[in-house]
Amino acid sequence: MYQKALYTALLLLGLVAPYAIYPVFLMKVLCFALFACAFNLLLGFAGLLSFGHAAFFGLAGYVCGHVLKVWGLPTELGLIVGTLAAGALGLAVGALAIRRQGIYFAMITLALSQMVYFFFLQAPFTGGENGLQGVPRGHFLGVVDLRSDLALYYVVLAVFVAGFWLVQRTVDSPFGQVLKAIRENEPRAISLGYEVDRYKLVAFVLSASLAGLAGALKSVVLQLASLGDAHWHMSGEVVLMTLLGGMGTILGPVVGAATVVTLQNYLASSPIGSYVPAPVVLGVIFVLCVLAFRRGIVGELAALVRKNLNLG
Amino acid sequence: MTSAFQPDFEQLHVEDLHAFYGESHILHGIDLRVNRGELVTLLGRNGAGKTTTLRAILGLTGRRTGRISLNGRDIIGWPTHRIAHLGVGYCPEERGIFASLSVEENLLLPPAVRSGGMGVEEIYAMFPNLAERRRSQGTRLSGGEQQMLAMARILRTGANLLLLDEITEGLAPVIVQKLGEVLTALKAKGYTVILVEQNFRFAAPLADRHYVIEHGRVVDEIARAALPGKMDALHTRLGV
Amino acid sequence: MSDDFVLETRQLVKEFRGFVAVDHVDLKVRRGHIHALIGPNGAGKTTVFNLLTKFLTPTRGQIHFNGADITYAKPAEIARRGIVRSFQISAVFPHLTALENVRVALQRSLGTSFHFWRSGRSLEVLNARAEALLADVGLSDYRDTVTVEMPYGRKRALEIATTLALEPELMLLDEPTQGMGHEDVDKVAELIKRVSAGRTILMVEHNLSVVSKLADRITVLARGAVLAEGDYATVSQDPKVREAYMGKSDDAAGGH
Amino acid sequence: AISDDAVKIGILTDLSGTYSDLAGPGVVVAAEMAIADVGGKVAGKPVVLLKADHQNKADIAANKAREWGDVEKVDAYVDLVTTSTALAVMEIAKQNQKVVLISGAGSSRITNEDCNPTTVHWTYDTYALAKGTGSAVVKEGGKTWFFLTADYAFGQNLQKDVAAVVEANGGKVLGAVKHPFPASDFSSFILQAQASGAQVIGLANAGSDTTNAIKAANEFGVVQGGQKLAGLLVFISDVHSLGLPVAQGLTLTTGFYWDYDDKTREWSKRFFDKTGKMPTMVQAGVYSSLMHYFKAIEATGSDDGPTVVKKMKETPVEDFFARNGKIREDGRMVHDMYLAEVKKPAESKAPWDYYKILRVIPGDEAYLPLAESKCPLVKKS
Amino acid sequence: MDLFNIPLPAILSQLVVGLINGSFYALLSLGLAIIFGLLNIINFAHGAQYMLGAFAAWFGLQYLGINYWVALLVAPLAVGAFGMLLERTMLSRLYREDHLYGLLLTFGLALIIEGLFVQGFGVSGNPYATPEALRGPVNLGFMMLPKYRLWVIVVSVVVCIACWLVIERTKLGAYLRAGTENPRLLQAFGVNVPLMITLTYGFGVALAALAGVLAAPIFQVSPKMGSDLIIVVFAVVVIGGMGSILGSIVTGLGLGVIEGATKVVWPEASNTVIFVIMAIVLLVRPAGLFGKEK
Ligand SMILES: Nc1ncnc2c1ncn2[C@@H]1O[C@H](COP(=O)(O)OP(=O)(O)OP(=O)(O)O)[C@@H](O)[C@H]1O
Ligand SMILES: Nc1ncnc2c1ncn2[C@@H]1O[C@H](COP(=O)(O)OP(=O)(O)OP(=O)(O)O)[C@@H](O)[C@H]1O
Ligand SMILES: [Mg+2]
Ligand SMILES: [Mg+2]
Repeated sequence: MYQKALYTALLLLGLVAPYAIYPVFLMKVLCFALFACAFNLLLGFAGLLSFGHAAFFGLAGYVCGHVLKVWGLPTELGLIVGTLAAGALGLAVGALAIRRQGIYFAMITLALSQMVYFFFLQAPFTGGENGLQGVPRGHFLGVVDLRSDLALYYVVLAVFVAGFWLVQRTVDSPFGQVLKAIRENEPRAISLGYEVDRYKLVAFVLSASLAGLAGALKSVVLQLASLGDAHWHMSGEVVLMTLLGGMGTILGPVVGAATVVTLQNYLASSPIGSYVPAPVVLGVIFVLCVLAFRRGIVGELAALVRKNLNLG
Repeated sequence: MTSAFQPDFEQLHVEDLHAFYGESHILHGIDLRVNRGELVTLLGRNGAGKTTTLRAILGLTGRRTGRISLNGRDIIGWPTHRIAHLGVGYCPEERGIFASLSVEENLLLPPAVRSGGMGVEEIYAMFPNLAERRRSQGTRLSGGEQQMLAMARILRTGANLLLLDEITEGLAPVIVQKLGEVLTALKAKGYTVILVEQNFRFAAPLADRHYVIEHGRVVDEIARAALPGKMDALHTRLGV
Repeated sequence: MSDDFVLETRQLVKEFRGFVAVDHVDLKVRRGHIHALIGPNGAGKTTVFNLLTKFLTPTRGQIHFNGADITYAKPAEIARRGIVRSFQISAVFPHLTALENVRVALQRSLGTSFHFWRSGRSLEVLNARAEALLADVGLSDYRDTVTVEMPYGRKRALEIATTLALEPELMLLDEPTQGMGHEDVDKVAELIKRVSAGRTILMVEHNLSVVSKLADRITVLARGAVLAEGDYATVSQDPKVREAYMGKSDDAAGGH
Repeated sequence: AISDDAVKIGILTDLSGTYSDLAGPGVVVAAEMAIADVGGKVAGKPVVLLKADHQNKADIAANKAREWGDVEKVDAYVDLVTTSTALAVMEIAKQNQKVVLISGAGSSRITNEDCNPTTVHWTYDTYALAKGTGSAVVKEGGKTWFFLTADYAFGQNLQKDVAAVVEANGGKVLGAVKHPFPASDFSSFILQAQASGAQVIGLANAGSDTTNAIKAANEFGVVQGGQKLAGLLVFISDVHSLGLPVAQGLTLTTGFYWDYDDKTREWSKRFFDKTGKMPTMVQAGVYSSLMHYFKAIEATGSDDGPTVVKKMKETPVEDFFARNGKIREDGRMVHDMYLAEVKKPAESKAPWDYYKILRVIPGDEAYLPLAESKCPLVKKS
Repeated sequence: MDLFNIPLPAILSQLVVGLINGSFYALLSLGLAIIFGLLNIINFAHGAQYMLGAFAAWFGLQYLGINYWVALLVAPLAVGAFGMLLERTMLSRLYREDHLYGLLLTFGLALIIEGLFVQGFGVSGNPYATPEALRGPVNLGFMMLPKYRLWVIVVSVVVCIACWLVIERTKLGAYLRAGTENPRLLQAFGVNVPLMITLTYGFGVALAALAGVLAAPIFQVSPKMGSDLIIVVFAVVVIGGMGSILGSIVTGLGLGVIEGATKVVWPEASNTVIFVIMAIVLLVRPAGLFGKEK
């Protein structure tokens, strides 16, 4: 009940936001929010910490950019192809990484994504360190001219809502139930006849694809795809967003992404930024999150609300 | 109150002990006293708090309150390793044999906490199986041998208060009998033992006194002499 | 192979770096029996279980289930064929409710387990069956209790309900009463008796009173090999078994 | 007319990353000096300075540039250290006709195939560096070359450009090894370079790759072995951090050296007083480009991008930084470049006394001739 | 004899050079493995601590007149002490939590440390002169190897072997291994485990710092020197088998050599070769070459 009202309110907010806030900034937030949601699907609900999600985000950006710029195909095709490419890479990386658990899994994804990064650096179609510049925004479904920030904003919002809904649905689905069981007690799930590796792999591919969708969207919004998106620092950032917002909560990644992007934007040009470099601020937030509020912003708020309800 | 069995020295005195695992309150005021050379058992159903009592004495639970006096010293605030050095040996429920150590390394691992522990040769004489397999990896031993090893390694340290948790668990009857003989021998040497047991038939002939624990409290204390008269009560409490 | 035997191992061997843990074991489990596997510690009982459920791969020998060779099948496949194992340590999904625990086991039959786009409500069709299973093991009152909060004995019962949900032809129980108080031991023994109707059970158990009460047939392992086989009366009179396992004392059968 | 009554300058640079020593805070200081030197006002309107750290990420640069353009109404983007950020910002500037004054980024693409009407490339480019170092070294007898090339677009372009120059001047390229980017240990590559027997080892890389390669060369006795090192993109900040004992003998091309004459010394002294470091060519270039930009606004009374750039192109550039400078139609500011050799420790008389200027390379010789340009703005007759 | 048209002496000298890099990998992954063993934490700050070691040496020389030989001892001690401070104040609060939090915390610490050093010292770094006694080359017959590089190999091999012997053969090592498996129980036997953990972390960090001091004369002493290295070292540890001391040493040296060989045959791939090997090892032996399956 409450939830429905909350989501409706948030959606309304999303619809009017571009009239108050700079739309390109909002779009960037939405892209990262989707990225973090995709990541959270894996960490928060399947218990797998991937430290290499930037590879999917970055790959889809390149592929989408290439499809739009070089092949000149319509925007929606670019998004789809980018997403599929990320999914395919997710299949390859996932198949290797799910052979180990916990910290091992994290390190393997990190190392593999670093390999992908080096590939991007040298591959011809990425434009190397110069990135893929001047990606055209094109027309959506052939009619909506996306050169207008506002038009693009609503498309991005729609894609985000769809992605967000899919994550929600997945968590709640029969598949999500099995994932939860695997996370709780893996040997038992095996003994019940579940081939857990396949479930993990599907979750991984799903998460990679959605991360890819976010990356493709970002390359349309900012009209470029660059190496930074594939670097492991980006993987670290998405972990931070999820952790800060509250992992395993539905809205946490969105809140976390909005906070981090805002903060980065602010630090890049504020006077504080010139005394305290951005990485230091991010690092401090990391440390505080881990030491002081592990549940993240949304998690802490939810706990607060629960406490008040219990008292009242 | 002095014990009828060993009036000379009160080794352990636990008063109003509360213990927690995180938020959950497990022990609700345990009172125990054990004299030097006594063997007492803690009886109770699953989840009554027997293991937790042993762990709380050693400071292995989360938060705990109350008073624990060991050899006359109040140790409630002490870190675990200092408590051990007062002469406590602990044989945990899950045995805790170290996989990365050989049998002999496992045996030699616990530092001596008091003088007067048994020598290695003495121990090998007591458990010939261990001598045989001293070079193999700790966890490759069979369950029974692991149990023997868990016992043996605390005998070496000179600890004279032994906290033993379900040492007959999952053992074949032959080995249970063997362990009974070991405990009798130890008692004769003046060791103090707190024994947690589900296997009442094993514990009854060995023990001087029994404490019955329920929901984190001591609900009954039965001396050996009083046991026959209390069998019915025990039966309803424990299903023995 | 005769239809009478659900499970048959032929010359099963498991070596760990030269150490023979299971030594040419021929185990035949008759359909409908409760078959107990006993033996001294380190005899290889758990290893045999691990071989049967594919947590370990045999060094040599074969395993046949309903006439089919399953020696190299994967763990999940074994489960789908109808062999389900319960664990020595209580195996539940701690943060799911009792109902959800059972439903996870039932869910596989729907064939929608990979459907991440489908609503969770589609699972509610299983509720009736799950409730029936909970009732079978006397857990109706715990339907919506999160499993961590359940007492130990109830968890054991829940685990058995979950196992039953898979409608196994062959249930493997590894020390089902280990670490239980006397009262719970009796309850679980009763439960096993009750659910054995229409299926086969193979169990490892040190509690001889349970074994004597339940088992139709007993195989005694020692040092990896079969030492004796037969019903309780036969086996418990065997001097070799008495020496290797039960010991001298007469009331050993009491166990606990 | 001046839009929204202020001239807004947006510095996008690397304030905290790999290039923050050669650009970074020093660029901000240079810009502040320029603004102070025009009294904080141009054409009667205040000059407002915005700055942001683009962290060498194209998307951050693009995002900031777009936001500055749309929300803050910035009139000119300044510096841009890596080619990726420069290209990204140029793309946005093209859409809303803002001025881009590039100093830090080096790719010759900026005024070649990717040229754009409101972008001016001020300080140097890879072509000029290649040309300067390549031709001069060959002329001095360094006929055979071996390259250590960073395996990414920048390094490969640099190698290609230099190789062409070397061969055009009668030299010969014996081989090249592509090293991964970034690499920390260069001993293996140095061994290969030594084994090649080439007279000159060209370092087609930048930043920490270059400094680590020079260190390894020093350790393995490359110079003692009779080979010469040619740095293809070396800034004075790199030489400073290496120290003369290691860097001595290195040949390089630069667009500016603080100790060239009285004018350079005077300005650099002021810069030094504020930062404690002598300026790199990038930092000096930012000051110079801004002053020229202000002059054009003053002259036209407008801060409209195309108008100002047109004026800038019409006006010759002549200040402490640029000798014989002019901005061509492709946006290239052509000025004299210098071939320098790093002094031996014994030759250095004072702190920061690092270079011997071997030769002045006239602008028209240093930069890509318009005739060869692929820039669409260049009217081919 | 030629291989791929490359003369044998050239190959040999490349392998020697590879061994030098391998020495760094071995030292770093050894520290990482020791820390992981006892604390179950992936020390993401390892690269930053390596950098701190190099900076400590540079700092000592620049401002305190501490020469290389003293720095070799003092810098690891100082950085190790700093590590212990981190362990006491931060890491020690995480032992009850999921191990992933340790990774995230140290990741944050690495960002902070590196960021502050960039702010304070710039990125281009500073030179550190090779100590007088180790200047100049040694003639190995097939190549002239700088003395200093030989010294690096010797130090790292000696340190690695000493660590391995201590851990596998001594009582202290037995405590470490037991503490790795079940610290609570070890403490119940009377071992001061919290102190042991602090010292172990300090020791692992000191090893990183030692590698940093060794690296100072070879590379520029710069704030970013450890940030990419750490990922390669992670891969080394995964290949060797997490927590395996011997594995990390042997794999570290071995991969250095393989990487060295790649630099000759196919230099562009030398950054990726370790990751490719990692992928292959994972396919064939998921637990790593020396790791034990759980
Ligand atoms: N680590 C823990 N965290 C939270 N609760 C715990 C923990 N360990 C035990 N408990 C709870 O504490 C209670 C007492 O457990 P304890 O192990 O002391 O019982 P016990 O009497 O030894 O039972 P058993 O015969 O099964 O060993 C139980 O309800 C158990 O669920
Ligand atoms: N992974 C292994 N590596 C080496 N030896 C092993 C391994 N697993 C088991 N063993 C050995 O195999 C033998 C049989 O072990 P198993 O666990 O099957 O005994 P068990 O009959 O189940 O005993 P218990 O009654 O104690 O559970 C033991 O001697 C044990 O040391
Ligand atoms: Mg217990
Ligand atoms: Mg204006």
